[in-house]
Amino acid sequence: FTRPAQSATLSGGFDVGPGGFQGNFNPLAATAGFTWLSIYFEPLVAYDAKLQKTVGVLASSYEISPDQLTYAFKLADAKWHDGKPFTANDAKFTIGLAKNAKTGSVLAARLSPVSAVEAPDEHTLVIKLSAPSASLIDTLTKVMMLPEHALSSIPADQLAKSPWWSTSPIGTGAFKFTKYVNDQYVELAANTDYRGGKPALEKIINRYFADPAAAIAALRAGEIQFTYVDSNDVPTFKDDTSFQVIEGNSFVVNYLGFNHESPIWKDLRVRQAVMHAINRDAIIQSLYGGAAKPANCAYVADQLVPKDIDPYAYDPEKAKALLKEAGWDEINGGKPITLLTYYTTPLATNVLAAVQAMLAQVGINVVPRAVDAPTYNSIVLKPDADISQFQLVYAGLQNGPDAGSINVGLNEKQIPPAGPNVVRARIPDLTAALDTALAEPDAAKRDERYRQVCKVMNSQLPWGTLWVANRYGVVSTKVKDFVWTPAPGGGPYEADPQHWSIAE
Amino acid sequence: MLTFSLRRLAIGIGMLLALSMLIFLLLRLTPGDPIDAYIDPNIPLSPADLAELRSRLGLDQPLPVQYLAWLQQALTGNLGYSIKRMDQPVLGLVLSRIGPTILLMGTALVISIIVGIATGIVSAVRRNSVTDVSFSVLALAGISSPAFLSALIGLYVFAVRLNWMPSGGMLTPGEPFSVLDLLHHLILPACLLAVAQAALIMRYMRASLLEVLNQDYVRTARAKGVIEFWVIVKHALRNALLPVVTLIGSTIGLAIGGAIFIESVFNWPGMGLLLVDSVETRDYPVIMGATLIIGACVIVVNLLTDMTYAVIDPRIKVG
Amino acid sequence: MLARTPTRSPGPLARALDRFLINRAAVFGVCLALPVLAMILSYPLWWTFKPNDIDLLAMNSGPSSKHVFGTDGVGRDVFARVMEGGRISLLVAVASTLLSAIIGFLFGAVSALAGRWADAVGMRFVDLVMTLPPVIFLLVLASIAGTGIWPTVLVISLLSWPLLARMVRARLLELRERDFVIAARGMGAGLPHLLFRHGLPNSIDILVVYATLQIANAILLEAGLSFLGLGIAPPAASWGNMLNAARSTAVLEQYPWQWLFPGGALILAVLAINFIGDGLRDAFDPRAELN
Amino acid sequence: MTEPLLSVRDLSKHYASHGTRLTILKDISFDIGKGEVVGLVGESGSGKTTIGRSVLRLVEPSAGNVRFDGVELTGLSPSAMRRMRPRMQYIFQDPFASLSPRMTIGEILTEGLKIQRIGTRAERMERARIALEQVDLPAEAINRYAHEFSGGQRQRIGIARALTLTPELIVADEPVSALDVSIQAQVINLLRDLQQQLGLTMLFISHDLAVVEYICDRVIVLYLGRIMEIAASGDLYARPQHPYTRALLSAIPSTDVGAKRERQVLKGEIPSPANPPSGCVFRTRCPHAIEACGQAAPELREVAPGHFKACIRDDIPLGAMP
Amino acid sequence: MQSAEPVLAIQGLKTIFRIRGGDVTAVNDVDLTVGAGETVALVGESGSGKSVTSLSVMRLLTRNIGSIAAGSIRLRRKDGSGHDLVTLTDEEMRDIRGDDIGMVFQEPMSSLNPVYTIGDQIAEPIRIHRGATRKAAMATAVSLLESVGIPDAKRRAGQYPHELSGGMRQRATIAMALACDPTLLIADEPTTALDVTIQAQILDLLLKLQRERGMAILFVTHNLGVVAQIAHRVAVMYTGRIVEEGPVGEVFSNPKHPYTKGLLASMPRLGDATRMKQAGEKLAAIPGVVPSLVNMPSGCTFAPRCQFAIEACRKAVPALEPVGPLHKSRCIRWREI
Ligand SMILES: Nc1ncnc2c1ncn2[C@@H]1O[C@H](COP(=O)(O)OP(=O)(O)OP(=O)(O)O)[C@@H](O)[C@H]1O
Ligand SMILES: Nc1ncnc2c1ncn2[C@@H]1O[C@H](COP(=O)(O)OP(=O)(O)OP(=O)(O)O)[C@@H](O)[C@H]1O
Ligand SMILES: [Mg+2]
Ligand SMILES: [Mg+2]
Repeated sequence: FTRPAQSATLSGGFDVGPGGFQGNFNPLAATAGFTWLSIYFEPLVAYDAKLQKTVGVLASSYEISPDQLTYAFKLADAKWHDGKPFTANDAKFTIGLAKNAKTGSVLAARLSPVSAVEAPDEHTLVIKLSAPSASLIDTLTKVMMLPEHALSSIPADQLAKSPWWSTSPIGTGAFKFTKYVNDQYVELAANTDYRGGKPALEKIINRYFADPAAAIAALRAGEIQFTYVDSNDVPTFKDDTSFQVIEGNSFVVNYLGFNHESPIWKDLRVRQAVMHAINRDAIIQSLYGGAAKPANCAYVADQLVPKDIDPYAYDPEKAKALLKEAGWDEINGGKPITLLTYYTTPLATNVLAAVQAMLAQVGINVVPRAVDAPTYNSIVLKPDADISQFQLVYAGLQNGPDAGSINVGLNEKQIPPAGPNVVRARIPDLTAALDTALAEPDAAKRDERYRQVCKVMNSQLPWGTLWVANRYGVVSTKVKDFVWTPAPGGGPYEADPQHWSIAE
Repeated sequence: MLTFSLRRLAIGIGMLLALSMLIFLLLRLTPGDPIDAYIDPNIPLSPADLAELRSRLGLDQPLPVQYLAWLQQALTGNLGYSIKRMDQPVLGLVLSRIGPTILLMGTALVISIIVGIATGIVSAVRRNSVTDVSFSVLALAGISSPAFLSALIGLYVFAVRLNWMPSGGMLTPGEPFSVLDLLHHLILPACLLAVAQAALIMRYMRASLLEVLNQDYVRTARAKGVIEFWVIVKHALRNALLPVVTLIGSTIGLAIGGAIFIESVFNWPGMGLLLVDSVETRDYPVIMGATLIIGACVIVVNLLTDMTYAVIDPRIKVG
Repeated sequence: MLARTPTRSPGPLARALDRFLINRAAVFGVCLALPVLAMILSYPLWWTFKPNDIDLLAMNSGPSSKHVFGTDGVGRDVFARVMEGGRISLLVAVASTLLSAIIGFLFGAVSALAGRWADAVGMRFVDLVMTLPPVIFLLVLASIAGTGIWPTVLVISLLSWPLLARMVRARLLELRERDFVIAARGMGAGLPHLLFRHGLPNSIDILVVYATLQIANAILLEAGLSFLGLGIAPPAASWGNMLNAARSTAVLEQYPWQWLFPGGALILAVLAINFIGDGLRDAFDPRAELN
Repeated sequence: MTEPLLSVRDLSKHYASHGTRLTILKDISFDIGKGEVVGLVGESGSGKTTIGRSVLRLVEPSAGNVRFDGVELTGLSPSAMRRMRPRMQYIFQDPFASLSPRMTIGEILTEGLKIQRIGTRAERMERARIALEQVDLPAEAINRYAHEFSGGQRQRIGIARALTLTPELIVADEPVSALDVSIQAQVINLLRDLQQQLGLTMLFISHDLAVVEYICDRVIVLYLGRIMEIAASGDLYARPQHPYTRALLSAIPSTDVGAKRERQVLKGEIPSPANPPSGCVFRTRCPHAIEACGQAAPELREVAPGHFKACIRDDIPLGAMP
Repeated sequence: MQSAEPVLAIQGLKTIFRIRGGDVTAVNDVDLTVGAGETVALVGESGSGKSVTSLSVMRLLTRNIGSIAAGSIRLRRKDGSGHDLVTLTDEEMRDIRGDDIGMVFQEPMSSLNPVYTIGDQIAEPIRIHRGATRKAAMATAVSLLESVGIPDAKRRAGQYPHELSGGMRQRATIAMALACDPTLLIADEPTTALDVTIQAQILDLLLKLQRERGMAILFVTHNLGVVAQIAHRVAVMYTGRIVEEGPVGEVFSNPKHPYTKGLLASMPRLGDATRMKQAGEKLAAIPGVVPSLVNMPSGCTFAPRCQFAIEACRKAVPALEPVGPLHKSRCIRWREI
């Protein structure tokens, strides 16, 4: 067999990422995978490739009224893949769908502040809010514009079931959807009319891999040119000149969540002892190969972390002393504490083994229990959850690019069933700090507010924050001008796929 | 024959009904429901949204009501929609997986039948020879290796290191369909899958042939002056095949459920993968649909096995 | 007048043992299995490392005189883990085999001996369980039962018993018509008597062979479950979950000792048990009873 | 005659097989007096074993009833039946299959006592020893397994087992047909001695007419599940009335080389119980069959004192064998 | 009746089996001849070596467990040539099997292949040895079935063994053995599994076929009555050796070996049994059991059960001595019997 030449085709495992849902073509229902979806669909706005600021995509510019209640978007002169023009009505239609839970939209709740959407003319879209929302723009980055002319005939509650998504979706992006081969791959072809210029590649193919090892095998065999990899697979490529490793911040803080309803964590000193007992530097150096940063609150971005917070240095003696002070023997004795997690990767397994061993040294006896995501959710989200099943969790929550996203995991108002504050943190200071930060209309002042959140977290320890790990992609050096960022939730960001190219 | 088929059909339908009830019950006993699988802690859904989603899926109804609703739909041939991939009807999803599964299993089965029967015959005829012992040891080694390990090693050796075979998938993406391409993708997983199966068939074949070679009618054949080759191939083999057919029948039944390890390592879009995936996401309709379709296949395969018996052995009357 | 010399007579089991001992492969299996078993059981007495002691400074180091099998991704001693994994894998295998043998025997025996209705209902149920695709059954059961030794034992048992039930039933259906059982019925024997005085001794060959082969199977099943993230949860060691490390390409390629040793131990153990099982099968062959 | 020990009336047995109904036994009636030995002869598949087992309710009869010592066995509750069982025992044809290979002779011999909860362990062992003595086997046999014994010895053990429960009725199902010629005589002698010593009542099933003649007082001839003839054994062998009995007798090869008897070879084979011939079931092979034989099943009628036959023709002279 | 050269002449045949713990001799020093048109019966108890003798003639003992250790087996083939079967190659032997020697086995059910039709199985030796076409062989098979007395032979030829009754099956195996018109027919207990009425049919058939075809028959049985009915000569085997041999009439009326005598006496005779019963006579049983091959008594193997045994009997195996013109006995005290 000779391998057919694929000069102008880029294949990759794009949609294999953290939490990536394979084979989900409906952006309204997508909780991840936007890196891929945004190659053929486009949102109004997106982050830049460094995830630091938002830039317009289908909106050439936008303005926010001083009261933070009106957002006016100037729309770009774009065309759908079928040649019809993209208009403000399409945008209005799309936001309508995204706001409507009946469509299966996962964004409905986050768009709830939107009170009205208007399309005064073809190129202007006005969104009115009932109350200021700091995260509206962040949410809008995930709202992929959909063609009204193709979808308006489908009733909202039938939309999710429509075969349109996997057979003939049309967007405005640099590539057009051509075909989906059942759980094998999706193929996109260049959209030669793309307003940003004719794409350099002829085709982009996203292949699905069930097993990470298979993706790596395909990459090394030259069948694909790019894939996301786990950090412990990175060394395999480090010295290989035909591949380039792309490293980026995951924005996901990994933490040990103390179940605040469990009496054993009531005493702050116990929580502090946990922090002091874990040698995070050693774990980062050895298990992560240095590819993580210790986190002493949920944030890692420099501008959000105050300088004077407690670094909780590794100090088992101090931990023991703290436990003794708190009377740990009386609190829990030697009984094993279940450490519940939904991470099942080999890396997480090793990390938990290390954490278990370290905690054991100071006399805290934990036993990791890894379950699949639905089981985890069903345990922790149950309103009347059984404390004994998850006295401690090992989990992760993203804290960027919108720093406010951490709110749901810590705000007292988000305790299940209201939201995903699974550790049931009831820390008034923290709730107040988060509320203040979220309500801060002034973007410039917001960082300061978040620093305050960080401070409270650091001192009160609703979570035992551990670190923020890096994420990796590996791309063939034949691929040029390729932009990939390990964005939380799978993007989207400004990736300019029309510029991607591949050398012979 | 007709009444036999009809009776088996009736039993089969009863079986499927019981099967659907059992799996329905089991599913509700598993922790977590589709919505739990759907939730991403980073994209919080409001309780109202969750309730809305649950009620749209009927998950808030009492169990018997849910089951009956499902059954009523299923009886009209509508197995519902996948929860995870809402745009995909279950029936289509499952049917689209059955093809690749049958292709992979069928190829593996053909390989294993040929290899297993041939080596089994040689082993039995040369009983206790070096050939026999080495075949038997190899077979045992094949049976003793965990499938996922051999899959990973096979992948690593043949796809990554030697680069002889593609690393997975069923077709080269972006290329027009070609049978050669399909075969190229098929051969490695099929062979890996065939190893354990061939080993098992070999051992059954050997035992059964040894038994048959002791039968009186084999002696009769020799007493007629039949040459040894035909004694084995014509007189012994056909009789010795019965237990092997049973074995093959029962493993086909099991295999339709998928070889999860091979499928997941080689990314073969078969039933096994679909099932793992749908259990992980608690995609109830898909699990129910897949169970039913697989169950139906198993029942059909059992029927075919019985009919094969009748072809091989005229003593067994179907009817 | 007696056919043989009047010394102490060997019973059926003794004769089976006799036949077993002349089977070279089977004896080889025993010779392979016994030392491994002894090592696994006694290793804490003579081995310096504990299976769960981590040493982040010595992780991923290859076999050396200190760590004869090298260390794993968190610096645990692979040898100690292989030994500990053997304990757990064997415990799971033996316990699940026992459990499934009990369920399978009772189910099959009662079906065969307790009359037409019991048989019809029992066998339909067995059919049902066997029609249930094993993958689904495995996954669903495992997610209901959870991970850990006992849930794994339960899952493996529930998956395995129907086969035995069928074999026992087939044997006892035939036994039921045998003259000595009819004689017992003619003397007034009830179900418990038939079950335990005739059914059990006359299924002992099936049970023993099933048990050995099922132990081998269960070890493999446990490994498979661990591969799917079910089964024995880390950091507890089992051969299956140690092998699971080979999923990571880096481990597969660069730290082969981390999977070669547990894999080797597993294959060796399963092979030895299969050899033994084969020997037992031949030793218990009913045709051998005739002469 | 006084009240017979065993009385069988209109016993019938059907099996359903693949949707067709097999009539294995039809309207079998006979009595066995106390201390009497009755022979049951017939070709393979004629239903001898089925009768023997129905009598002990090891097979449930489809119709008819069996009285034992005045007690109606058919319809007895399982526990009442269990109490009756020691009084009637069965001896099997195959000395290899009838002894459990996994029990010692001691266990085999005490099994019945144990089931019936009779005696202590020691008493039971004692009883087993006595039984062994009764069948001329050495006492040390008690700790051995059946496979160590020859066929004849095993058959003795089978007889001993039946004796442990001190039964009144014994059904012996071809007890010697699996044995070698030189051993048969030993076992026949033993059975006859025991029967006489213990005053046993016996239903003796066999297809060897010479053995039956030697051991039985009366003989029942069976064909395709129907009784053809019943007579005292001397009478039957001297003056067989039914054409089938005659054919059967003439088919037996004799060792008297000189006197080549006139033999009658029956044509054809025993019909299938799935579709038996109408009327007299023997008529398809009967050299004397006439049209009337196909009309109705012939009654079993007394043609001489104590001699019954089921044949409508009385006009076949004794020597008339074509 | 006997032609000058016998069809089969066995001399000094010794057949051994390799079993765990050494070799056992199943057949020892057997001499036997069968002439054309003659029926010789081989009688003896189970395990006495009758089948092993007949399998030795066919050279059908499984190679690794049983083999001919000594002796010769001379066969006169159809073309008149003589061969020692012991020295033939496998291919040569295969030519003879089914062609010059036909064999009928005891169990008519298990000796027919259940998955092929009767016709196919009968036609097979014709196709092998005569090179006949399938169709021609089938036609011959049908006529063979007719000649063994199966009505509606054409239909029967298309049926499978399980669709036939025991008697018909045995007829079919006889047809199969006769397919190539063998000079020697070996029948190993062909009627033991059958009912008396069917047995009579089969015996009649064999007698008729022999009259028509003139073949030699080696008839293995343990039923003395059958011997009396069908055989010209009889050889009585005990523990692998022939202990008495001679014309049937002479052996039965005037047995010269205590074993033969015992056998004849231990069977109740039809018609005589009533008298014995009334007289309270017991059957004359031979005491004891047949010794097992691995544990053979020295000297005359029958001595432990023999009422005539003297010290000398236990010393050496007696020779097969002539006790009459055609009558031989392996007993040193034959004169006293
Ligand atoms: N369970 C059964 N189901 C169907 N048919 C049966 C069953 N048991 C016996 N039969 C049939 O009943 C008939 C009589 O059987 P039975 O064993 O009583 O005959 P028999 O006279 O004892 O024969 P034999 O001399 O061979 O022992 C046979 O045709 C047999 O096939
Ligand atoms: N394959 C074998 N291995 C070992 N011993 C054997 C084998 N076949 C036969 N024998 C022994 O050889 C002796 C003669 O057996 P053979 O079959 O010739 O007896 P038989 O006279 O035909 O008896 P039957 O009347 O039971 O058919 C027996 O003692 C038997 O145990
Ligand atoms: Mg019978
Ligand atoms: Mg024989």
